[in-house]
Amino acid sequence: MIGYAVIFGMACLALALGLNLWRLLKGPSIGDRILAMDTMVINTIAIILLIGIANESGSFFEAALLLAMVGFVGTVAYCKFLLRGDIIE
Amino acid sequence: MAIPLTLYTLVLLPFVAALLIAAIGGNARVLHSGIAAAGSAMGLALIVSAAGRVIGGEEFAVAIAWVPAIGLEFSLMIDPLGLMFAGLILGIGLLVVIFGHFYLAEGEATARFFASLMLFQGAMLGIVLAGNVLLLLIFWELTSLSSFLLIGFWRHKAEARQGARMALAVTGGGGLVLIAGMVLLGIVAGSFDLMTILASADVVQASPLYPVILILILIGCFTKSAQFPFHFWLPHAMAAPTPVSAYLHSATMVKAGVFLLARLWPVLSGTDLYTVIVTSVGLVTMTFGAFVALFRHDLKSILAYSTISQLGLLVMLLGFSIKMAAVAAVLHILNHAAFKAALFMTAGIVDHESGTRDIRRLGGLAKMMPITAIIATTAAAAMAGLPPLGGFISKEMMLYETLEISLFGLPWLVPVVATIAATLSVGYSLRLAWHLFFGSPREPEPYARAHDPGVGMWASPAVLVLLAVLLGLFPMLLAGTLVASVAGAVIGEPLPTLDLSLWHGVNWALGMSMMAVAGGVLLLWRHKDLLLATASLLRPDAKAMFQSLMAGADTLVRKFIVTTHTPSLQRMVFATFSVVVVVVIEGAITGGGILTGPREGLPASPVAIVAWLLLIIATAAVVNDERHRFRVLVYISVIGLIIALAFVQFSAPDLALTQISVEVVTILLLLLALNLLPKAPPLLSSSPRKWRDGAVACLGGLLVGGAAWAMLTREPNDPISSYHLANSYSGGGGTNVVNVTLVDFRAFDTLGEIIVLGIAGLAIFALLDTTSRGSAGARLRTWQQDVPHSPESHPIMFVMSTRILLPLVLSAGIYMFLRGHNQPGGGFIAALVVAIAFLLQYLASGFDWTDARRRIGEHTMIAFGVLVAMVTGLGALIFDANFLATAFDYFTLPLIGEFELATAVLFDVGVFCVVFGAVMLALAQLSHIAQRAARAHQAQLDEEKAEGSR
Amino acid sequence: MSRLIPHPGLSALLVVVWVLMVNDLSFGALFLGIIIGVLLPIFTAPFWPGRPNVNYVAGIAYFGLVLWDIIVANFEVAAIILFKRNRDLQPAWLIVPLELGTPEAITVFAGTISLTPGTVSTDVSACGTYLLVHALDAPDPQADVDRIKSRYEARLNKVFA
Amino acid sequence: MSLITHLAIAPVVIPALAAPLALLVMRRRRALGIGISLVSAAAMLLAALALLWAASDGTIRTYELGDWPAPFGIVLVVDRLSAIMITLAASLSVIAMLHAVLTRADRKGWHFHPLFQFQMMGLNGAFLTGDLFNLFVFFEVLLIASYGLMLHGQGPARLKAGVQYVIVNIVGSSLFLIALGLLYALTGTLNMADMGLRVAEIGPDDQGLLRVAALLLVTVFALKAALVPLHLWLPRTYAVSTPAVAALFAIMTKVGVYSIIRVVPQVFGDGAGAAAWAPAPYLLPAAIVTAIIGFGGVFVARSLSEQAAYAVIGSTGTLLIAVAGWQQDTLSAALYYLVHSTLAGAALFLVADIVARRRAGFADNASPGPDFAQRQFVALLFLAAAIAATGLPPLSGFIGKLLILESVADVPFWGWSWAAILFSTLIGVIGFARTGSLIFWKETAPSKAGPLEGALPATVSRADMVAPIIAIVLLAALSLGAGGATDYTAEAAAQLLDSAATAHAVLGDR
Amino acid sequence: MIGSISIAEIVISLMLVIGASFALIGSWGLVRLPSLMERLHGPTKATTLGLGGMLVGSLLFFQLELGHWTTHELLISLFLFITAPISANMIAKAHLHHLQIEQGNAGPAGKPPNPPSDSDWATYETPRPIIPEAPPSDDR
Amino acid sequence: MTLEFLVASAIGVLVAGGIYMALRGRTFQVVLGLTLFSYAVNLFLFASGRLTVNRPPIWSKTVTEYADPLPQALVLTAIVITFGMTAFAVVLALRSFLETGSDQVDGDIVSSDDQQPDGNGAG
Ligand code: NA
Ligand code: NA
Repeated sequence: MIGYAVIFGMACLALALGLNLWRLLKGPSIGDRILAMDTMVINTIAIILLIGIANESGSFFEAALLLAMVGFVGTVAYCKFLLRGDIIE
Repeated sequence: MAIPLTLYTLVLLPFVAALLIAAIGGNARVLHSGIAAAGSAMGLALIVSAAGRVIGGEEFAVAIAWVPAIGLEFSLMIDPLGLMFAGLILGIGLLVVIFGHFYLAEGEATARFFASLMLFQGAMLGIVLAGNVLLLLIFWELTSLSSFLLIGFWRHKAEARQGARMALAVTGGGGLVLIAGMVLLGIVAGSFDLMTILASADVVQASPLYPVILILILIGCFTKSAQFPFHFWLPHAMAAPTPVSAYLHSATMVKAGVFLLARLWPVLSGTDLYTVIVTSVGLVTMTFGAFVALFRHDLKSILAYSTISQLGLLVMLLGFSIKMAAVAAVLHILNHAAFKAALFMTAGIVDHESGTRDIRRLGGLAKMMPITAIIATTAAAAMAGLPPLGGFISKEMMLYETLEISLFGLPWLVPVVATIAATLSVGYSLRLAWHLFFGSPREPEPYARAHDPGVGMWASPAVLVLLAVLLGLFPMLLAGTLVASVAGAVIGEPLPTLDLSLWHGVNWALGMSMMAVAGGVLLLWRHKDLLLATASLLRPDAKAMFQSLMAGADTLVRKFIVTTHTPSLQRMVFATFSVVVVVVIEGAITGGGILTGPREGLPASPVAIVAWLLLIIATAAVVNDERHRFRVLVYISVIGLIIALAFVQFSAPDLALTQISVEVVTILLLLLALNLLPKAPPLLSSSPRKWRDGAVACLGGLLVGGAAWAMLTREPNDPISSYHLANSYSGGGGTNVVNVTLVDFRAFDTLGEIIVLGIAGLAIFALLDTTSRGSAGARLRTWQQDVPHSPESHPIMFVMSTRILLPLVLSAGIYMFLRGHNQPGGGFIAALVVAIAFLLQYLASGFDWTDARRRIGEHTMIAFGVLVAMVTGLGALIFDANFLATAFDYFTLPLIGEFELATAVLFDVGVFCVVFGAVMLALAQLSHIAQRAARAHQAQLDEEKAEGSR
Repeated sequence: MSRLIPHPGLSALLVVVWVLMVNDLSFGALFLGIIIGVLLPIFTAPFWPGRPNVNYVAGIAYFGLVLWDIIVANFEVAAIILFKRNRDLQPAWLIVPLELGTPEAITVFAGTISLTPGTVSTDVSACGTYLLVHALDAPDPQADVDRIKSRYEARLNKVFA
Repeated sequence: MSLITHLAIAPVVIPALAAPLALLVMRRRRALGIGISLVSAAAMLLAALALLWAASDGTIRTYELGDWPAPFGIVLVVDRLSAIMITLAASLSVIAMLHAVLTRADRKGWHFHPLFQFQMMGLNGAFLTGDLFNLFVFFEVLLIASYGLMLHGQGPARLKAGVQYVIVNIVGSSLFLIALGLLYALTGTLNMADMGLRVAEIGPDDQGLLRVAALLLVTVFALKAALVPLHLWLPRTYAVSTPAVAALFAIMTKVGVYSIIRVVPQVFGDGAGAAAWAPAPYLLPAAIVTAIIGFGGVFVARSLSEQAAYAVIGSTGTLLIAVAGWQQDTLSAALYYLVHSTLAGAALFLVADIVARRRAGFADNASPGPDFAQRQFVALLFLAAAIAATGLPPLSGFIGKLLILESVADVPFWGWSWAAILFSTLIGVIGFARTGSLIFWKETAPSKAGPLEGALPATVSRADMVAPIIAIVLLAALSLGAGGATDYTAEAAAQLLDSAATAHAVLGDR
Repeated sequence: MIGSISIAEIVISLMLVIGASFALIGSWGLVRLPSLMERLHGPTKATTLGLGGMLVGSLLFFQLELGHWTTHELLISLFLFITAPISANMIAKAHLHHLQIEQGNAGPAGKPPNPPSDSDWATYETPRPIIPEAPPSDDR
Repeated sequence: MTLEFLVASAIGVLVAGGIYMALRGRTFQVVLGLTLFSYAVNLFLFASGRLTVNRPPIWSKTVTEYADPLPQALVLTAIVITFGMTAFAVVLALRSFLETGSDQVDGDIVSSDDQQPDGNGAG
């Protein structure tokens, strides 16, 4: 049963990634693209979790953890760039 | 003195003298010439001392091994031929040195002059005494070099520089051809020892390579001895000071070619090919040279062409491949050396004392400079071959031998042409003497100036002329034995009885030479008309031709080099990838085999397919939106994310971690750079170029992708990593095999890797430290933000969250580090995580705020890290283990429980420090210049605002 | 004591985080966690000047409340996204006057607003006294403002007493 | 386990320790930093000579890092070839560093000495390692260090050239990794000796892949060696580099050559099926073109440093003509000429520097300028350097070329090789004669030709002649001692062609 | 009838399904909502309940099914709770800036009204420092 | 549709994109091209250990099957080195732009060709 749940989850997240891609390419504003990229990071974390469950292995948590920790840095850096140009001032 | 020692001393003396002179330097003229003279004199003495035994038939050879691998020995030998030439080189050398001492003006660079002269003398001696052809080649090239220096002695004169370069180009080039010929000869003969080669005529002449060898060697000789069509350099070498001409262009350098012909006579001569080529070249040169000489006006030019003609005569004689011809050649070598050197010196005297060398401005000088006149006239007579002088005998013999030769099946050809040439040479010889010393002076000024020089200057030519006279009067007594033995040496077997004398009774030869004399007189008489007649004749100026040839080559090559080599990165990269494409296709086709291997694949999940689509489309988007740099960055980070996901999917947690953290840092770096770079500059590439690049790109992608496919569908070939898996825990003390590989199995790689990163940090620092100066500084000061920006620099939410994040992320970093040896993580990843934690502070709270709170400088971090890693590695040596060997053990403490201590972890500390230091150094430095730029800009804005308000 | 542990709350958090991270409640892990919990705050003290005092009980209560709200609000917004047509959608800007003093408090407040779906805190006024919030669907903005203030800000005032 | 067994690692350890130490002290006590750097150079030279002596007995010494047995760990291999290269590198480093210090070029920017040391570490590591991936790593070390050194002193010309140099090499490194991936995928090993054994067992289906890998790898090496058409990056890069650095770079292209003669016989020898001697058919033509283009550049170059840069290309071509013979005697000739041409190239760059310093605004351009200090002697040095670079007697170049001519005489297309070598020599001679006569003979009155823009005051310290003199003395010594040298290179060549022996020495009885 | 399936399985599966669905809904919102400010609400689902659900699911899974005591999930959510609002906030600010400099599409909510004080939003006006500044530690 | 195909084709696409970008005329594009290319190269090197799902090379007594750890270690090294190189290239590109005012990879500066010709003929 969990297996089915995982497959369902995978399917959902695959679809989600596809939708993110659409927004990433469509824009229109650069903010939309950044948002899409940020959402991809979140969905990727979810996928990594599912892979962990599917493989009954805990050795992928670090990846998820790291993404949760530093994944947003890119996003804020992009925004800071748009706001200030100089991201470290 | 023992002959072997004599030989070495002979060859080394001049070089030692040259060194001495150079060492003394300055303008101690007397000292310079003194040393040179002493050197030559000592050499001459040695030769004389050895002469008896050598002429007596003894042969002496000495050898020191040098480079056995190529059969090069420092071996010298002396036989009559060598003896004669050595005598000439040293004897005339001595006279030239004396002459030169008086000839050179005060304040001329006598050190350079005499040093080069001695260098040349040594090289010449080396040629004539070499017992190994490779050694001979070495000295051969040395003569080219030293003559280059001597001809260019008056470096301020353009014609001197050009003449020198021309001589070097022709003789040096000829020398290279000669190298080819000689090395081939040696290979065919099976040895580079001269004696062995001379003894192996049958082998050589039987070899299919013989024609090649012959032609190559002949080119070498002809260029050196100024044979047609390589003669043109010699007249322009007359830009040299007269002593140099007297030395190089009468007796020595130009005779080197003749010497080599004589030297190799036994092994090369005797074939039809040899006879035809050498004879005809000699014949043509002899005639052509004589003809031109008749119509030249510059004394030295006349002498130069006469030399060409006389050398042609010698070459022709050697070409006959007849014994007596060789004898004639040997005798004429002696004669020519004597009278030609004398003539050059007298020409120098005339030039020196009257101020001109133009024969059209001189005349009747006999009154003003009688001694010079006597010397010159006698020498000219010898050149003309008038009895009772030595020149007569040798020319007589020459003419006699011509009758023996039928060229191209025409028995009359050689005698007739030879007679014509003889006539011409009588003509120019008479003209030289007559127009110079007799008749009425053509111009008053030089005539008035002219007077005999001091004895120091005319002594040398006088001696030489005396020799020429005596050679005519007492040939047998003076030169009989010498000539006989030399000729014997040339031919390689003893001669039949030899009779040198002025009178051989009435024969063809006598008639021919009488015709020549008569014709010569006629030529002199009608010289004016002839001049007019030949004036219309076009005279191709060799110099102009040579120079336009060189200039043409220069422009051509330069055009090619410039168009192809003007640095163009696009061309470089394109070339590289094109080569790769070609190479891969070639390999695949030639190698054969199959594309798809037997290994069965893994099914792809929907997520995998979507991720794949994501990656491909994002890549396409990068290419498509290449101009919008910022947007492209977003796509890039998406690609990075997918790759991280792939690493997770394919059981590479460590790689996923690395990919994720490196990705973040890279993006920060690119953003920092992009801030100062154009955001969306117009694209450069034309559309055809895009198609071209696209084609290469697609090919490359196809090939590499194909290779990846081929690789992935094959079974692994029992990789060494099975050992790593088996020994990671037991031998490396860690369960994370990747980490154990990094810090233990292949720690040496990691050492290099962190050093690469450290260097990158240092290099970036060095690169950016200068940015605020120079044109970059100026550009930064006038730097304009291309888009308006928000005034808020530190958004409160961002700032505050990063403050709680810092300790949290740091603890995560510590965690990643500590468990790295057993679980995914490790020093590198930990370093990046910690670096990001601090970079967040830079991002949120700004550079100054964060920088003020930093504790350790990055340089120190890098240095410390490398040292820790190195010391950890070296620690093993104490325990008799190899560099980077590790140790680990498990300990148990009360309450704490069991834990592991591994030296590999210490190594990982080094990794951590270097990586952290390098990353922080790079980004801090980069953000710093951005900040400086922004500040400079801000300052300017404020200024303007202040202006506006006022 | 206060110099050794400048910020007990942070230290405690770090210990907890550490234990969660190493996934192990053994004394060894705890010991190391405590070391880190003590050292890191000292090491990072300069990076967090003027840390506020926090009422932890109130804080934990607040945290629970937010969690609950998140779950509820998620369903509401999900419904909106799934079933409400764009033209029926009534997005609005809410301007929330701030009574919170410390930037930490403001940050937590804004964070809460963002985490609870349907609202995203967008900006703070230059004077620091207003919070700009975007609501996905707010037919009556003022009501939402009041709800936010009463439900979160009031409580946060207690947390950051 | 005596210290001699650890000697193999010394050439890597010494600079790797000196660099961080210099880095630490340099900021406060420059003199001490320079001292460390010089001591390290001397120590490297000693270690290299010791290794040269040790290798002369013909035994191949291996050093297993971390005590992990080959092929599972990384192993250093000290045979005659690597000993020669190490010694050459060490000698060159002494010369280059001495020049940098004496001319104070090392002060023209940050971190010269640490970068220099790391550069040496990279070179030595590359020459010693018996592991293909480790070779890649050391390539990267010496490359990144070379980036830093190449840009030392900066200025627009260097920066512009630097961008191209860096990017081209990054491309090269990426290709290296692709080749490595293929080879590991096929053979499952990274140890060269082991790889050499394993390629023999590769089935017919995989031959294409194997050949691709081999050719790709050699292409990468050819890029480093600046073999036409992969040479375009070199001329400007070397011409604009700080002379002391350019002198050191004289060995950089030789790293590529070394890798070719190390890897091809060891891994892609007779046993390698479709990859056996894979590059052979293409190496000779490429080398011939390289020799001619290189000396063609010398023929037309407008400045001494540019000439030196092209001479480096030409010498690589000449060298690879010999390599392409793949016989013991041709490889021996190649090795001898390799040593010679490296020193000759260095000498040229250094002499160019002397001239540039003395002619101030006229730099080392092939144009007449006013008289300058020690002109006579500088002219002599140039003459010597040019003689060496073109391979005229009496310096070692002539012997080197004779060696090549004789050794390739039994190789197919030898006629072409001979023609190329002799012709390139001729145009080289003419080119150097031109620049030399223009700079040292042709004079313009100082009044007539004022110095160019941005002219610096002429430096006339005689100290800057020390390093080039050393280089030329070494060339002379190489010429006089050619007998012994060629014996060594001959045995080195024999050793590196006997891949079985190497494999046995590295892997033991497997 | 579901005796074969343990309660744990059901709960876990439920959590996973809910989480995944919310993630999907979030991304769907990202696509369909009218303007950036509205879209910004979508991903917050994914982060909060979406991932939250999945994390709880995974936590329970490892606890109940495999019997591993894993707590990483809690950490992951902790970090997400801290970072997600920052991302949202920064994106929103970037949007505000974009609205001002390029007159971009303000969306149905229109442009943000000025705060009822004399000062403007921080994105538009240099904020007065409300972050206390402590002198940096001197031990460096 | 196997994972092998996905990876191989992805590598191909990345290489194509990388080469194309690396051939552009401005430094920034070129650097991005190299980044793409290095992604591909890292994947390629990784692929030399073949693809393995759910077999992370974390040794444990119970497990017998692992992914090949060696390529992972190599790729890790490669990623680090590539990062260092890319960082340097980026900074250099920026530095050269600041110095010369042009971010074009080509276009000759201080060429030795603008000097007066001193051909082999003359002088
Ligand atoms: Na070990
Ligand atoms: Na041979």
